[in-house]
Amino acid sequence: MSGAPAAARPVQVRGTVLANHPVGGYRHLTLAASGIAQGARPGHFVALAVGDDPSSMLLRRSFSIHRLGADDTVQIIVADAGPGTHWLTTRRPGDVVDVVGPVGRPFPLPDEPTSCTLVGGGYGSAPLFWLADVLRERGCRVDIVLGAATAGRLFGVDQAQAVAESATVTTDDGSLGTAGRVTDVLPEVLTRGGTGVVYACGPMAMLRAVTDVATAHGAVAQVAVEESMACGIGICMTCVMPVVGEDGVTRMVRSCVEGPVFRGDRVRWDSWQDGVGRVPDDAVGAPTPTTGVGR
Amino acid sequence: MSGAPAAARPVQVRGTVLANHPVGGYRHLTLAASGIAQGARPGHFVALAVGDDPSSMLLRRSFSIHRLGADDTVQIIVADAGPGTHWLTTRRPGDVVDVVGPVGRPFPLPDEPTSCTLVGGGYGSAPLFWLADVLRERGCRVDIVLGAATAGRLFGVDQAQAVAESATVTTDDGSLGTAGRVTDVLPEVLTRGGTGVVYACGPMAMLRAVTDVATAHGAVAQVAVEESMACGIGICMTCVMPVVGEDGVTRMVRSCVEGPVFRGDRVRWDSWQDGVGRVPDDAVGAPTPTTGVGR
Amino acid sequence: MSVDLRTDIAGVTLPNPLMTASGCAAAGRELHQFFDVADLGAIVTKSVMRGARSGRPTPRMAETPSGMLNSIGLQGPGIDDFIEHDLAWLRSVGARSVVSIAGGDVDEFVELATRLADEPGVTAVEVNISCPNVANRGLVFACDPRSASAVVSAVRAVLPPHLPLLAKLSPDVTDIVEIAAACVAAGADGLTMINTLLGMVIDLDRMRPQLAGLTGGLSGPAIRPVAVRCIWQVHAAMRAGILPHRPIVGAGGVRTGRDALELVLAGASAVQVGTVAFNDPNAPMRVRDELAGELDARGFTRFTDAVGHAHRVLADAP
Amino acid sequence: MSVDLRTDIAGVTLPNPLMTASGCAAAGRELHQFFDVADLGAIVTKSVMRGARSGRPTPRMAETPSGMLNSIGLQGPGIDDFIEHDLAWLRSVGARSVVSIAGGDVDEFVELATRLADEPGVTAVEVNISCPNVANRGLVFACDPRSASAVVSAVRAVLPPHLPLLAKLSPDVTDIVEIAAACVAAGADGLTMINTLLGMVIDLDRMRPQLAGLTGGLSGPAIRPVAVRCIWQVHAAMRAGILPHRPIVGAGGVRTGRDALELVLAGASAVQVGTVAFNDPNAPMRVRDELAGELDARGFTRFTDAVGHAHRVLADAP
Ligand SMILES: Cc1cc2nc3c(=O)[nH]c(=O)nc-3n(C[C@H](O)[C@H](O)[C@H](O)COP(=O)(O)OP(=O)(O)OC[C@H]3O[C@@H](n4cnc5c(N)ncnc54)[C@H](O)[C@@H]3O)c2cc1C
Ligand SMILES: Cc1cc2nc3c(=O)[nH]c(=O)nc-3n(C[C@H](O)[C@H](O)[C@H](O)COP(=O)(O)OP(=O)(O)OC[C@H]3O[C@@H](n4cnc5c(N)ncnc54)[C@H](O)[C@@H]3O)c2cc1C
Ligand SMILES: Cc1cc2nc3c(=O)[nH]c(=O)nc-3n(C[C@H](O)[C@H](O)[C@H](O)COP(=O)(O)O)c2cc1C
Ligand SMILES: Cc1cc2nc3c(=O)[nH]c(=O)nc-3n(C[C@H](O)[C@H](O)[C@H](O)COP(=O)(O)O)c2cc1C
Ligand code: FES
Ligand code: FES
Repeated sequence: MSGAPAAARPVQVRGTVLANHPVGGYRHLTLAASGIAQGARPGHFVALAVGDDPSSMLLRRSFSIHRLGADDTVQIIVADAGPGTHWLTTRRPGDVVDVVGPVGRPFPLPDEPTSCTLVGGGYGSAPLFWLADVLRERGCRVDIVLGAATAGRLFGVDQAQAVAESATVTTDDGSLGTAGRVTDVLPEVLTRGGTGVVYACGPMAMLRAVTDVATAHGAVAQVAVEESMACGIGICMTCVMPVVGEDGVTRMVRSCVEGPVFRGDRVRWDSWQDGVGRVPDDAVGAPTPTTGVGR
Repeated sequence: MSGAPAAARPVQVRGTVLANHPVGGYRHLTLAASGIAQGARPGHFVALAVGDDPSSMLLRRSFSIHRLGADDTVQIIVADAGPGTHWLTTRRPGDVVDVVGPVGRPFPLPDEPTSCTLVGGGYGSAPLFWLADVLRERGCRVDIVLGAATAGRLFGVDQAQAVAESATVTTDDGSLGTAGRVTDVLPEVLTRGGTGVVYACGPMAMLRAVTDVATAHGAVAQVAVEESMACGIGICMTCVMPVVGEDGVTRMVRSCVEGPVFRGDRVRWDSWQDGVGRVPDDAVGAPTPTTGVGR
Repeated sequence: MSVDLRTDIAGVTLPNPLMTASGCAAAGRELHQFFDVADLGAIVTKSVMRGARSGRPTPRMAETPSGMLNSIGLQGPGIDDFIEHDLAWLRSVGARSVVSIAGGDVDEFVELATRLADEPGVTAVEVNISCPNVANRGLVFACDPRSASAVVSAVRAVLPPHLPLLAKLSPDVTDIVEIAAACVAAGADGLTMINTLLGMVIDLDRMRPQLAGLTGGLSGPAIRPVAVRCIWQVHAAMRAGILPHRPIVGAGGVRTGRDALELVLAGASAVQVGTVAFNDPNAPMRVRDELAGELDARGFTRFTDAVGHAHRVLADAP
Repeated sequence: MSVDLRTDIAGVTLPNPLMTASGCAAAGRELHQFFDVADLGAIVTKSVMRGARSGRPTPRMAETPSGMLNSIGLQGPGIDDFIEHDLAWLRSVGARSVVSIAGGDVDEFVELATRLADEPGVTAVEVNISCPNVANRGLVFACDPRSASAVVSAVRAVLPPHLPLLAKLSPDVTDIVEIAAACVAAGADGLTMINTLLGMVIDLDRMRPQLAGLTGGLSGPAIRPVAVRCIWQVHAAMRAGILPHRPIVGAGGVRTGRDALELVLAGASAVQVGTVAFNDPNAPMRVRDELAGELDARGFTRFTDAVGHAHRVLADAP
């Protein structure tokens, strides 16, 4: 793993919905969108425009690429979370969706065979199975841990079982697998597999906890974060978070293009409280008592 | 014809698209919308909400009821004129459309058998064939004149031929029927049929010209007007036009609930210029040099 | 679910906080075809002036993204006809009426208020000061603290003490707290905000302003963030003691119970539904019920506990 | 179709009137992946301040009906880093750069302008006076004619004469013509309008303002009618001789060529695409081409003939 991979060069295309199937509590959408697939790597995402023209919803919605299919198709897993995702989950084959992608920096891959554990929370598991394939092609051992609040919010248990050395499932309510959090089972999985790298995707709180466990086990955590994004391509500055650079300096970096994958131990996890962020005092350009903050 | 009929009492229902077929340059939509049909008469219209939730288009779009079908269905003819109608013309069977109707005052019917000529401009002919049926049930002679800019903008030539004593067609470009305007052929039709009442629906300029011809022939014109409407139910005051009342006094009346059908000779046609209206000086409450106009 | 929806507007208890917005419900008759207008907190009637008014020529409206422009020009029957027909009808169906009045000068406002002072069935008077002051180059009263205050104090003087006066503010000002403070100092018992924002649409076919009146008022969900901000600022100023506490009646882009809750958490003691009634005539009642559901889902048992709650959450934040 | 799209901004000729809006295109690099930024009239860069700034904490945005709120807090690298990297890159790809500057006091503005005065590749300087004046209780410069004028005249004094100064106005004022006149009197060569409207969204889960910075700027198609109105008012005032003629750069909710044409007919000599670039990164170029088509369809052979045309249509109306 030699530094973060370069950011993708995205294109904008009119995608066409080829299929829209339910999978557990989610929808599995397949889009024909030429030009996205080349250059796409696990961890990249696509940013979709939502709503019928003229839509009242201006901002793009981001989705991890689940898998690429033949003929320039892109697959995503969508949770019906609000009006934009609701619109997406109700698209029918033939409908047009504007797609920008691939965006962001993908998961960095180990230079040589390494034991890897992949941790997905809810739909956060969407990009992990493709990642698992790629890792296994490189001779890596892959263990997978999937967690969710309840069984219906798990995604890809079958795929995990098919692709991984071991697949462990947790649900908060115990409706499937071990009752509890992914971090309850993670130490054992890391020990068992002799894990060197943990890849994780899911809610921020989970990523933080996974990072802690990985670090405690001497493993590197690579986490794909999810900050509110307006543009998805690096021009709006809404998606920033405090991350420590190679030089040890904390900067407010754009998670869309400088992420979404960051080394977990570089993220300043202490900067969120009740959903509101904080700019660490030692971040570059942090406000001082004499400099105000403009609009 | 004993005064204007009472305004309908509208209901609001979630309609379901049953069918959406092309007819010439228009779309023929059939909506299942229970409660609209009872109380609906020729000349009534429906006001539809447009756009997917949450729609950026707030205002309702109005459409004459073309015909009622069995089982509480309502048929309308829609021209793809802008974003709202575009959304409607692209609805598919099963899609939901919010419908308010029936709205407005319908065409007043003669108390005894009378010879009637029905004039439709473009999609303005939509409500006329149902009207023709009702008039014929009452023993009236019905002649129909349909006009449009070009053949593709005519609606219902076949229906006119089926239902009327005579059906005359004009197009501005001569692509079907007589080259010219409906008013070029109207005098002859009125004379031939001994017309007592002219019913017309179409663009404002046509309604004015038809009124002039009818009046010159001693016939009463009943015209269904089309002013920009925001609500369609009488609460916004955007759709007003100057109309002379029974008492000879001009008032700015709401064309949605006090119309859309007015006696042609009651409409102050001189009040429009280049698409902008004017409040006649003798209208009730017209601005005087000392009263301003508020926002 | 049993949320106590009652709210208090300057001493008057309403069964629930939902109102129509002035000019968006006429005098209630048409909406009564869709729901019983007596079930709303109140019907706010279209601003009425002294005499009958034809209003502006057409076009009077333009649709805009998530909103609309209107320039009706205060068309109406005049106060006598209004009292005889509209107010009487509202009374006959048991509705609570907030009567909105508008004038070209202070005298007209005073005359209107005097006519209403002894009328039965008036729940409150809303003073629409977002209309041009004939004496002051047509500058809108609500854009100048002195003019606003002159109207409010003159109207307050002729209304009976028990009848609340709501001053309706325009957002088109540099400092809405200054105007709010002027109105409260002049005797306003409550503040309604916001009125429309001044806007324009150009008709691209005729290549001139689409409205006959050139500019018009922008309303609808598009302006909701401005309404929330204005309510927040004025409520915050009240909490800070910059002006005394008065109930705020929120208006601006409310489409759903969630939208209404936004205004309430920002500081509104009642909520008006305006433009959205054009989209959905049942909206005022629907929003009432949705608001009750949203309150319940958040554990509120009384509507009044939610008023301004976001200020408390923020104050308690670490 | 061959419409001459050239436009003149205070003596500088641009090949076409389309620009990005400050803060909605960073410094052009990301959009250059989608189209050649040198093909636009100009790239307007994110407002830069003296030093590096982290900006505000997150959440920094909220989606609103047909718009959004943002509260970025002028995050940026500071002027030195900006000149070394961003401006140099823009120059390297042949783009025309309008550099937006922001300051907490007049001195900071002057220092920024001084640094830019001799830099090659600066097409114009846009002075973002919609930021809080540290010395004046944080009141935004653009909300007070004196503060606005102080910044503009100080910046004008240090810029070379050939370099146009665009003053960027806020719509959050009672009288935008007054501010425009103050800026022009202070030496502004052109006016950019509008900046965002102050707004707020309440997060209904956390029941507090959604933005970490509480209020934010409202932008997008929702505010277009306000932009058209402001441009109309200021252009009309110029035609009426209330202030001298200066080019207006329009901004606010432009999504399509039709929207751009609205701003142009109202009086804009150039048009910025802001928020809509988040929806469609190709929007600035798309709008350029759509605008050419709309002009052609109306018989215009030169873009400049359409500037303010609606005022002429109205003046000629019977
Ligand atoms: C890099 C990345 C990858 C993602 N991958 C997936 C995925 O594979 N499957 C999936 O179902 N969801 C994924 N999400 C989350 C998804 O983008 C949000 O659920 C979606 O934007 C919500 O839109 P909405 O209109 O339904 O909700 P609303 O809450 O109405 O959205 C309002 C606004 O907030 C933004 N927003 C809201 N929630 C989020 C969020 N969690 N992340 C970023 N922006 C948000 C939206 O973009 C929009 O601008 C991903 C997010 C990011 C940033
Ligand atoms: C009583 C009545 C009956 C009608 N019957 C029919 C019919 O049977 N078939 C048909 O195709 N059309 C009919 N129309 C016209 C139809 O309502 C408009 O074409 C439609 O509203 C345009 O909407 P849009 O979004 O496509 O266009 P846009 O121009 O984008 O509409 C913008 C706004 O202007 C209003 N508007 C625009 N044009 C008109 C218009 N001509 N009349 C009223 N409001 C308008 C819309 O309601 C909307 O609020 C009728 C109109 C009225 C008033
Ligand atoms: C067509 C129309 C007419 C209006 N007339 C009045 C009026 O007469 N008096 C008034 O105080 N406000 C009037 N308003 C403003 C509304 O009462 C309300 O303050 C504003 O529209 C914002 O709320 P909304 O977004 O819910 O519509 C009118 C608004 C519209 C859309
Ligand atoms: C995310 C974001 C950041 C912005 N940053 C700036 C800025 O730094 N300086 C500035 O003058 N305007 C800034 N603006 C305002 C825009 O330049 C523009 O004036 C406004 O958004 C209206 O145009 P629009 O509706 O096309 O976005 C910003 C707007 C947005 C949405
Ligand atoms: S989402 Fe716009 S910069 Fe990251
Ligand atoms: S359309 Fe609203 S009153 Fe007629």
